[in-house]
Amino acid sequence: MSYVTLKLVTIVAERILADRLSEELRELGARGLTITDVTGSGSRGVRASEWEGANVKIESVVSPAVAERIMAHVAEHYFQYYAVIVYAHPVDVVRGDKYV
Amino acid sequence: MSYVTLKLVTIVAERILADRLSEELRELGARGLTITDVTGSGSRGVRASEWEGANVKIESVVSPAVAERIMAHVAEHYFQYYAVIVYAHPVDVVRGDKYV
Amino acid sequence: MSYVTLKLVTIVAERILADRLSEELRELGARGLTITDVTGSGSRGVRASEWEGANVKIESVVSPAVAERIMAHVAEHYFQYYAVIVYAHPVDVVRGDKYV
Amino acid sequence: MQPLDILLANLLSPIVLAFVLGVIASVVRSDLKFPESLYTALSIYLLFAIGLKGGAELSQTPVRVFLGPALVTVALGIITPIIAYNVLRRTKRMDRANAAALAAHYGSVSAVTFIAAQAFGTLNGEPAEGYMPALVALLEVPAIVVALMIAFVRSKRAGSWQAALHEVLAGKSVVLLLGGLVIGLLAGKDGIEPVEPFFVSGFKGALTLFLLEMGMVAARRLRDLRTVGLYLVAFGVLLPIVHGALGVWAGTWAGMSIGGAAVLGAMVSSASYIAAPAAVRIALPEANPTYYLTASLGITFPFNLTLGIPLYFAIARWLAL
Amino acid sequence: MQPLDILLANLLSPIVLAFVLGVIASVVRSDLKFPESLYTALSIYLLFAIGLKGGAELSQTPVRVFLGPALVTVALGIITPIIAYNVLRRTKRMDRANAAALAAHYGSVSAVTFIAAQAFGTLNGEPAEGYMPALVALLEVPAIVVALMIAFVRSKRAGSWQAALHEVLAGKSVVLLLGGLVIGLLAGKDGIEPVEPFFVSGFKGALTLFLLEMGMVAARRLRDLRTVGLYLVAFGVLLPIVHGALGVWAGTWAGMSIGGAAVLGAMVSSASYIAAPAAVRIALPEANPTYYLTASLGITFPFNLTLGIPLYFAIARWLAL
Amino acid sequence: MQPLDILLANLLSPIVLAFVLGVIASVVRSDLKFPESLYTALSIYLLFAIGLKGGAELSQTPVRVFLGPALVTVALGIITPIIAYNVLRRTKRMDRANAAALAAHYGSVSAVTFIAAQAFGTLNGEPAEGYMPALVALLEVPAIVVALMIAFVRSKRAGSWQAALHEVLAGKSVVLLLGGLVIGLLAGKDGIEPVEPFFVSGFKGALTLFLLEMGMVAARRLRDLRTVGLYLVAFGVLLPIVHGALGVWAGTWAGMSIGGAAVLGAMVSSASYIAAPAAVRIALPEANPTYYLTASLGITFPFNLTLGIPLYFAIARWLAL
Ligand SMILES: Nc1ncnc2c1ncn2[C@@H]1O[C@H](COP(=O)(O)O)[C@@H](O)[C@H]1O
Ligand SMILES: Nc1ncnc2c1ncn2[C@@H]1O[C@H](COP(=O)(O)O)[C@@H](O)[C@H]1O
Ligand SMILES: Nc1ncnc2c1ncn2[C@@H]1O[C@H](COP(=O)(O)O)[C@@H](O)[C@H]1O
Ligand code: NA
Ligand code: NA
Ligand code: NA
Repeated sequence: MSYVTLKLVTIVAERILADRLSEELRELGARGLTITDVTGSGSRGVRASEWEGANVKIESVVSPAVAERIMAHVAEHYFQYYAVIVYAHPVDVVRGDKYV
Repeated sequence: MSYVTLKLVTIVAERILADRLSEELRELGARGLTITDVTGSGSRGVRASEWEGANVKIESVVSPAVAERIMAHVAEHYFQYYAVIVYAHPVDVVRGDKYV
Repeated sequence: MSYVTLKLVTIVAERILADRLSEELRELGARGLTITDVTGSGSRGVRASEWEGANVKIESVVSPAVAERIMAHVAEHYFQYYAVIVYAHPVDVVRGDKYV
Repeated sequence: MQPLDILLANLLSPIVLAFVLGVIASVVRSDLKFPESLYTALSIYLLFAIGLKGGAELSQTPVRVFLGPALVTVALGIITPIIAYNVLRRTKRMDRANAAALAAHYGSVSAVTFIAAQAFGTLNGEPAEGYMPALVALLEVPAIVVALMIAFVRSKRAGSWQAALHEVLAGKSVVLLLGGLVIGLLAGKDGIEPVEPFFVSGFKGALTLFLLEMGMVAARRLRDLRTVGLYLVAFGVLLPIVHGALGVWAGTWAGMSIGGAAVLGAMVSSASYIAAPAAVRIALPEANPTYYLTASLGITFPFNLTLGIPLYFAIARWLAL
Repeated sequence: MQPLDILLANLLSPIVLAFVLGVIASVVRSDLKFPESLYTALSIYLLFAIGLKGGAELSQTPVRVFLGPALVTVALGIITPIIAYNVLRRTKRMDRANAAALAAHYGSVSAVTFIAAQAFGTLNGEPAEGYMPALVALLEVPAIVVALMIAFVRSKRAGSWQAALHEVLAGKSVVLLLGGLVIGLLAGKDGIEPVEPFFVSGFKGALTLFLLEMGMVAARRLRDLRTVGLYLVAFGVLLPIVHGALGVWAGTWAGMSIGGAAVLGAMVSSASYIAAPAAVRIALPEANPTYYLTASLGITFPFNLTLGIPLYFAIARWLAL
Repeated sequence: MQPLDILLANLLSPIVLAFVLGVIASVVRSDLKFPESLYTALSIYLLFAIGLKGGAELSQTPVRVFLGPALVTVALGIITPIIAYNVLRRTKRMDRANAAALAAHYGSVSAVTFIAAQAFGTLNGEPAEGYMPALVALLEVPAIVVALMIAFVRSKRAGSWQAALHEVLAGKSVVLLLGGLVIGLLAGKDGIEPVEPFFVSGFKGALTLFLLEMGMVAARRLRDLRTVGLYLVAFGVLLPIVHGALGVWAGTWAGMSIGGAAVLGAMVSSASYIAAPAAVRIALPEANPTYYLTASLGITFPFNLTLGIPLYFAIARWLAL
């Protein structure tokens, strides 16, 4: 079996940003994404219900270059005012050429 | 503390396949798995409600050999007709001998 | 863009432990965490509904030292009697100094 | 009432308007979103409630009255998928898998269309027979089996025939509808009285909420219209009319009332979107879900809800002359 | 009605049939699945509604009428876990942790069994006293405390005693039941009138849906029967009969009506599966959940729902002769 | 009834008591937790039901009767955010973004406060006009637009003005409230009759459950009180009184009944926590959510629910002398 090593970028952010982030990721080159409803806590306090605004986790398998772009984009546009964390790590993907 | 380095295999697939995949993973040697309801989008369009068929994420910590088997199995049986992605990366597991 | 390489510790445990684990993680040095409702199966059987007690997945991006402490803590206090798995892997984090 | 008044009354009923509101919400990209578990809860409630009421009514229906309509319904469940398959293959527009998939959907029945038709009849003074839900249960399964049989007989398939059969028979819509029916039958009209405020009085309101959600889903489906093309739009409007007329005629022939025959027509004309998609996805994974979901949810369902149902009632009234 | 007719009437009531349907759905491996939030929503609704109705009734009950039954109930909540613990230890089948865990479950009460018993009484013309939900609240907590005390006194434990106590007292079933009770008490019968259509009329129907889910859960539990062994099956049937008879007798002795004493018997015989499991998992993590969940959900609950409840009514009628 | 009796009757109504229970559950750290989808389902139901009833009533209201109150309401929706903004800026306690954010919340309306006020009126024999829900829809949007305009005119902002406008207009509360209203209007009183058991009879009970959840949320907010400081507490109590009195007076002036003017006062005094937070988070991300959520949910809402509503009724009665 042949794998391609790509990057899995994970963003956890306020749920209100979900649609906007999804669209922007696509524009930045992501070919697909997986979304999970999550709750959490961090420097901006507890985010655990629709009242406080829960969080969403967006994961996307992308090429290292796209990963770089996504992380820079999120840092630039969302770090200042929104509850958000972003990180990445390499994963071995089957049929990996589909995602670059 | 002593760790064992194993593989975390992640499959995101149509929810309708959840039970079948779980069973097959067990047959292929997975000792346990964790399942999350997710939504997503990819080459087969948006999968974000029960109408369209949402997705499920199946994660399993397994030995590298089992990881290899699982990924080959999924690629062979599901890639052609179903919405599915599969990838793996190494993780350090406490009490890791339990999972191989 | 400058990253810091930290550890993402993942704990999957009985949902009844969610609050207790969150608090203990914070005491052990975690600056934030992300929580997902999950189901699963493992050596302690199927955990897939509120009746059986479903699971929760707690993820935290922390320094390697804190990761070490968390994993040791979970192993010592929860492995014997509770359904739980814990593992970790390195991730590249933007604005990473925030989490150590 | 004049035909046009009746049509208007239908279009201004809360359930149709709720559907339209759902479409609008989706078109203006509202953040209104039904949690998945609300949709599931409502569908569990509606299917079980239909069965329960139908079973309680059936417990008071003599077998001889029920037998004719029952046989006719099963016959329609066998004939309509064959019609649908042949139409699609002979016009050379769909390969075997997709034709069989669509046949399974158009042979089976949409529970919501059934309820809407029933409500329409009650409102217009032409109520259907109380045992109708039993016919829904009878109509649901055969078509899916027939359509999959056609597909599997004609060529080797990627999916699993047995898994699909299990998916239909043990599927949630059959379990809830049939289960509710048997419970209603065993408990009888008196027996279900304590649960009536929940399952009977609340029914139409819950249905209204459900249609709001369906409007949003149907609108999302409409975005795929370009992909599926004009052919499928025509198919999704014309075949239901043919099936509907057939159903009305057969119901009348079996001695059903105007309301009963019209509701049977609506059932026969409707396309399944709960039982069929699940079974087809497993048995015919190579069929494209965009085709069958868009046709049944995006085209046929709205057509029946707005224009089809009044039409089948008009046909039934005309046949009864 | 003759005893057998009554038994049959019970078995054919929608709530029992819904439970059976749930078991069947699970056995045929149907894809029917209640979303977790539907289960949670229903249990919130049911517990709060029981409390509310009970509180409103209690507001019209003189203290002197309520006092006897209340004291008797608390006494039963203390005695029954001791009985259960001793049975399990003396037959040498369970270690301390597991015996105490089971004792906590069998001393406490299952709200659904209570409701089913109440409904049974109403249907058969022997309604229980209106203040019964207050007794449920009184019966829920003591047994868990007693059982955990036994466990902690006898040996050093892995779990935390205080955390467990908090888990019971601030647990959702106590908060909802007791909270609803106090609200009903303060608002009074007139005060809760505006919310009656929701909390009172809808109650039995919501319960029916809940039992459908419980049937599916109980059936999954039954798969563990082999693990738990015949001993636990016998325990799960015989102890409830003993506890139930004790409860009926004590209720009668305290001057309760036939219906009231029988419902009290059903409550005492029942095993908790909301409050107790949560507290026990925290206080006695070394106890095996398979034992106490299978016994209370898979054995005792179905037994009481089908045969136990009519039996306790029969005993109550016989004691009243 | 005497004023104090009325106050007490309000405090002992199930909806207020349910709110208090929620606060207690949170304070004792109960594990009671509403699944997110239950909260969402309830809010969808409540908003749609308010609209539906209001629309059906409106269909029977002559335009000339409705016009005055409607204009007055829109005027209040424009004036109150300006008042709020100026109070906050002139007392020099909030920067522009935070002042505008709070102004958007206090100019808009809380649907639950509206319902509670309406229920209070009905119980005390001073029902409000049936068309009130139409006023809620009219009051919801303007304030948010005005407040964001102030913010965007005064300085360059981080957020997007268009995105925020879309968020309000296509937001779920406007879609459900306005959508329900139009459906009720088109279907008319007769048309919505079949769905009344679900949307009308069940309403107060569903509201009670919703308030239980709101109590838990408000209590969590209270933990942030120290962060927001005494100034915001005073603001969250005094401004509603001013706005409320203004609303009652304007309503009376427009010819509304005592109940109608008082309910309008409660609406005007209330602070939004569904439509406004979503729009503000997008348009003014630099404003601190802790301020506006704590003020509207933790301070103003409980104040209005317990003391404010009776106060506005007292003012209305006094103005009508
Ligand atoms: N160290 C962390 N590990 C995992 N998730 C985190 C961490 N810090 C923050 N998060 C997630 O990111 C969200 C926003 O973080 P913050 O902006 O720090 O409030 C939180 O609500 C968490 O869901
Ligand atoms: N690049 C990606 N990154 C993360 N998840 C993906 C990606 N591509 C696909 N997925 C997930 O896998 C599912 C099936 O993908 P596909 O077969 O490409 O439609 C999607 O619905 C997503 O949930
Ligand atoms: N090998 C595994 N891979 C992924 N998740 C696992 C694995 N083993 C256990 N888990 C998760 O951890 C929970 C507790 O495991 P256990 O204590 O083995 O029953 C399970 O219910 C699963 O959610
Ligand atoms: Na059909
Ligand atoms: Na008991
Ligand atoms: Na206001």
